[in-house]
Amino acid sequence: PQKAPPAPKNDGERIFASPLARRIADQKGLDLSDVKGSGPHGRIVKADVEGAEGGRPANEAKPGAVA
Amino acid sequence: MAEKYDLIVLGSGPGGYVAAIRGAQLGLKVAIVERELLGGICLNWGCIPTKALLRSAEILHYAQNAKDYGLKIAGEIEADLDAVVKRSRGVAAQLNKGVTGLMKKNKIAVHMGEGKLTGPTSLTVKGEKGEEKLEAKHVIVATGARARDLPFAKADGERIWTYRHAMTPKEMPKKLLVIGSGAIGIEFASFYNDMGVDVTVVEMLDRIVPVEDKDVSAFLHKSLTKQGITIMTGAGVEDIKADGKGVKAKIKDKDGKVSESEFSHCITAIGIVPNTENIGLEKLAEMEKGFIQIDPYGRTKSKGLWAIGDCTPGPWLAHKASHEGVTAAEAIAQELGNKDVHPHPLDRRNIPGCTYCHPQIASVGLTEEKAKEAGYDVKAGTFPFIGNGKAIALGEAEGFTKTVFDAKTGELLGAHMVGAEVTEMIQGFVVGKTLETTEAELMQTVFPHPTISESMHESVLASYGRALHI
Amino acid sequence: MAEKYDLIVLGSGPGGYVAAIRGAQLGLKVAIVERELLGGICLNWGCIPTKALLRSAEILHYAQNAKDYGLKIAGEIEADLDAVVKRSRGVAAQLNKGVTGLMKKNKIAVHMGEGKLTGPTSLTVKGEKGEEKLEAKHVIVATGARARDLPFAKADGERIWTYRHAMTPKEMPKKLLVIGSGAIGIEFASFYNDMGVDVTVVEMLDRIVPVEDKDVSAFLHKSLTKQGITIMTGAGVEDIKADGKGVKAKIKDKDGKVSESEFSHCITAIGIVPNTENIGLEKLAEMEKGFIQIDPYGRTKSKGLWAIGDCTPGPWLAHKASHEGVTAAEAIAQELGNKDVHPHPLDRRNIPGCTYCHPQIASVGLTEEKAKEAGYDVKAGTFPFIGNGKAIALGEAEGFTKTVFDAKTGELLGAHMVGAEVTEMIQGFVVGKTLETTEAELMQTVFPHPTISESMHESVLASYGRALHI
Ligand SMILES: Cc1cc2nc3c(=O)[nH]c(=O)nc-3n(C[C@H](O)[C@H](O)[C@H](O)COP(=O)(O)OP(=O)(O)OC[C@H]3O[C@@H](n4cnc5c(N)ncnc54)[C@H](O)[C@@H]3O)c2cc1C
Ligand SMILES: Cc1cc2nc3c(=O)[nH]c(=O)nc-3n(C[C@H](O)[C@H](O)[C@H](O)COP(=O)(O)OP(=O)(O)OC[C@H]3O[C@@H](n4cnc5c(N)ncnc54)[C@H](O)[C@@H]3O)c2cc1C
Repeated sequence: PQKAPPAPKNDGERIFASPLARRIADQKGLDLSDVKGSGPHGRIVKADVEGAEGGRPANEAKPGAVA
Repeated sequence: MAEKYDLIVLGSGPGGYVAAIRGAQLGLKVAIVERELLGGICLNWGCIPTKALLRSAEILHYAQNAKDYGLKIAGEIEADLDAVVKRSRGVAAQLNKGVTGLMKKNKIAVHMGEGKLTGPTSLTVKGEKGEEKLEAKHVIVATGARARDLPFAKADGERIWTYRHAMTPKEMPKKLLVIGSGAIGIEFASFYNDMGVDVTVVEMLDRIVPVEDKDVSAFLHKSLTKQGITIMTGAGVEDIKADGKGVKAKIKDKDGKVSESEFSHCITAIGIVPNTENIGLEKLAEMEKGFIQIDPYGRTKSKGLWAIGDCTPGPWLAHKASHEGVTAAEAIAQELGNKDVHPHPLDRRNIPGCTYCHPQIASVGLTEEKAKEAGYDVKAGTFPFIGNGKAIALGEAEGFTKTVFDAKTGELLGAHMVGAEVTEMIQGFVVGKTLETTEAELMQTVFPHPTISESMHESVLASYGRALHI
Repeated sequence: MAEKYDLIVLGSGPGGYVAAIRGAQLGLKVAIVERELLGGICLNWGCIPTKALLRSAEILHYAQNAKDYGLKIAGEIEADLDAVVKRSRGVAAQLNKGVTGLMKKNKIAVHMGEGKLTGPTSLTVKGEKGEEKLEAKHVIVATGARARDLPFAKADGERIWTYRHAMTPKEMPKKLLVIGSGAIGIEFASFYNDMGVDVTVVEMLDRIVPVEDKDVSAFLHKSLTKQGITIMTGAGVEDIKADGKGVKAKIKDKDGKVSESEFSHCITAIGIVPNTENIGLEKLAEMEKGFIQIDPYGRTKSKGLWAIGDCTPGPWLAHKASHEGVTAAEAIAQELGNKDVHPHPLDRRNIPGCTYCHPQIASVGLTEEKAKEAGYDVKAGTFPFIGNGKAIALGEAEGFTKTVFDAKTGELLGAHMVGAEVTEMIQGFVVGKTLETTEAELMQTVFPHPTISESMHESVLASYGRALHI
């Protein structure tokens, strides 16, 4: 699942997020386009998604899936 | 009248001089105060001269084992202690001169002398030419630390050595006692053992290099023992008596038995004491066990007064000091109105540590044990160098890489390496951690063949039960 | 009846044997076919034995310069060529045995013999015991490549050598001509020069190691010349005549002047030819200049037939072959119904390349020139090892790190290193590129002190005009 294409923003622009932030968002069912990135160049990092609440039903926590 | 700077840095170690350079790059008018040698412990009495010594030991080791590589050396191979030490001092002197040049190039005013705070942003400097008063908008304290003495015996430079004496010996010890098995103790033990000295290491805790992963401690213990070092863990030196002929040490072993042993010399490497006394800090900063308490950018409780490096809470490492120096200088520039600068606090989980003994150690982040203590469900794996083609080709098949992941998110929590060249390799994991990697990206990373760094890839695979070469 | 496998891999180099292991890990019934030695060129005649030779040269170099490290060696220091070669062969043999063990452990059936496709998923193997027929659901072709001969002279193993002869010499050449300055040519030039041989390198293009950044080529040219190697760029060997006493080479220099020179031996290192003839590929796969054309997962145009490694388009490197092997095996498992496997195609921009000459070279991604050609507005910076404390302490202050960023987005486009230990260091940049780093994360990364890897940090800083130690 971590190989899912970068989530498109509403305007179709690419969202920059760390791999860890992406996976946590996925596990929580968070939409990354709702998250403001605090990393360099506005990159979404773990800290930005950790506290956030999932908007859609949370996926069950998957163990780090195999590439 | 006191000269007025934007920034005065007190102490010119890797914390202080880097903070000064970064400040100057950002357009600040900067001064640095140093009572001894530009470059601090690191360049003059720490990181650098020890690595120069260890390099001589490494080359000696290669020469002694030349036959294994198909080479013939007809005569005696010998270390000339004076020449080895002289080389090390030369390297330190070269770097000290380098820092002098950097100060000049960056137009940083150097005030040589003992500095003392008279307020958060003012100080006096007592130098050869008398006392000066300096004032600044901001002051960074970067006074570093020094070796801690044994409670029952002061280092005398003759028989009882601190690192300063240990790196400038006038004679080769006959039988050496090293007290403490942290990085500094183990590096000297390794160096003197390679030089042919009979070395004993005494460590109070139940394993050597106790901040490292248990697997690393165990591996190093075995390796050093095989190399001829006597290691006593769970043991304490209870008393030391030195005289002209040597030292007598009362050592309690792990079973509680106390016995007396004789050594020609002893090195104390039991920790550090921050240089924070009598420089006017008492009322200006919050102190804990002598260390200056700071916020993530280096601020003390007094406006305008900052602190970085070894005089603040650990890890007490040069690269930590330098990064704190950059952060503090940038935060100061920002306070002084620079809007283009973006200071970022140091993430302590991403600070690597290296020990340059033979075999080398390098690590970053949590040990497996610490990760479990912190409540993580852990996926950990190990890959031994004996499964690595380059390590075998180098004749360096001793060592391993270990990685620790959070099973839930795939976050890389820690990485631990022991063996050849690992101090140059660990940065790959640090880059990964800084970018918040999961196991997947590390699996996808193409490590070049043949390199020992492929063991990093294999260790990640091993953490998920899919190592290829084992 | 033909035995039926899920997967048959034809060729057991680092592409093939890794594909076989990954397939077995994923539960497939796997066979591997090999006509010569398990491990392919890489383990037996390529990456590994050359690195063993170069290690002997490195140790020889250290011993010869022992005095610089404060050591005394009384007698002669000599390389015993037979012993050096024997060690290299021993290392290769050990790894070959290792692959045999891995095949067994992973329950991979080994069929020794010459394989030939009789269809996309069936083949015959002609071995010592006669011909077998094998069938599988999928076949991966991993037959690798071999040295390309000069158009006017075939390698004879006596005077005209390919890499196979060059790594198993029976006598030390007196005067050696190396034709071609790619990784293989330069590694042998460096090895023989270190062994005391008079070496000349002839390169047709206008610089040596022409795939590297221009700064790297220039630096290496200077360094090798200083070490005594004669380098002719923009020059071509037009004819070679060999006899019992040596070779006569007609060389056209860069001004177009043709002259004849004599050498005792010559090594041809002018490229490779894929092993794709006469194995039944013609109708099954699209071919271009002999290379099998594949999709990003390794698929040919015939269902069930895959290809990886040196018999497919470049770069022709072992780690590229291995990663392609993993990808293809995973894609095959997926086609066979495994839903938990997620093959990912290789990103060619993130494949590092290393050359193990002295000084070493390592790089990944775009050179500055290529980045500009591709239309990027480039920020590039360089940091010389002379500004690095560890390099000085090691006595290895020759080298540099260079980084190339996209000025617009901060993307790391390429990194280029030359000097000590760089082959173990480049992976940090590869990890960074794989994680799509920008300059900011690399600036925040805490590289351990003292390490040469700090030059990576400084180079990033230099790319943005803020290096600290220069
Ligand atoms: C033997 C040894 C080996 C080490 N090896 C490593 C290693 O490999 N890697 C690593 O990361 N770390 C290593 N360290 C630790 C490293 O040296 C320190 O972490 C680092 O030097 C701390 O930098 P700093 O700038 O905080 O202080 P220091 O380097 O201690 O510099 C402080 C400076 O302040 C000056 N000063 C103090 N008080 C005053 C005053 N009142 N007025 C004027 N000047 C003053 C001192 O003279 C000194 O020059 C080693 C240490 C030792 C002892
Ligand atoms: C001197 C030298 C040094 C090198 N150094 C490096 C280096 O440092 N780093 C690096 O990355 N790369 C290096 N390379 C390149 C590297 O060796 C190749 O990229 C790598 O071996 C390719 O792997 P492969 O699996 O595609 O093919 P190969 O390793 O070539 O293996 C192919 C195998 O297939 C077998 N085979 C072929 N046809 C048949 C058939 N019809 N039936 C049965 N078996 C068959 C062959 O016998 C061989 O064992 C070097 C190469 C050379 C020559």
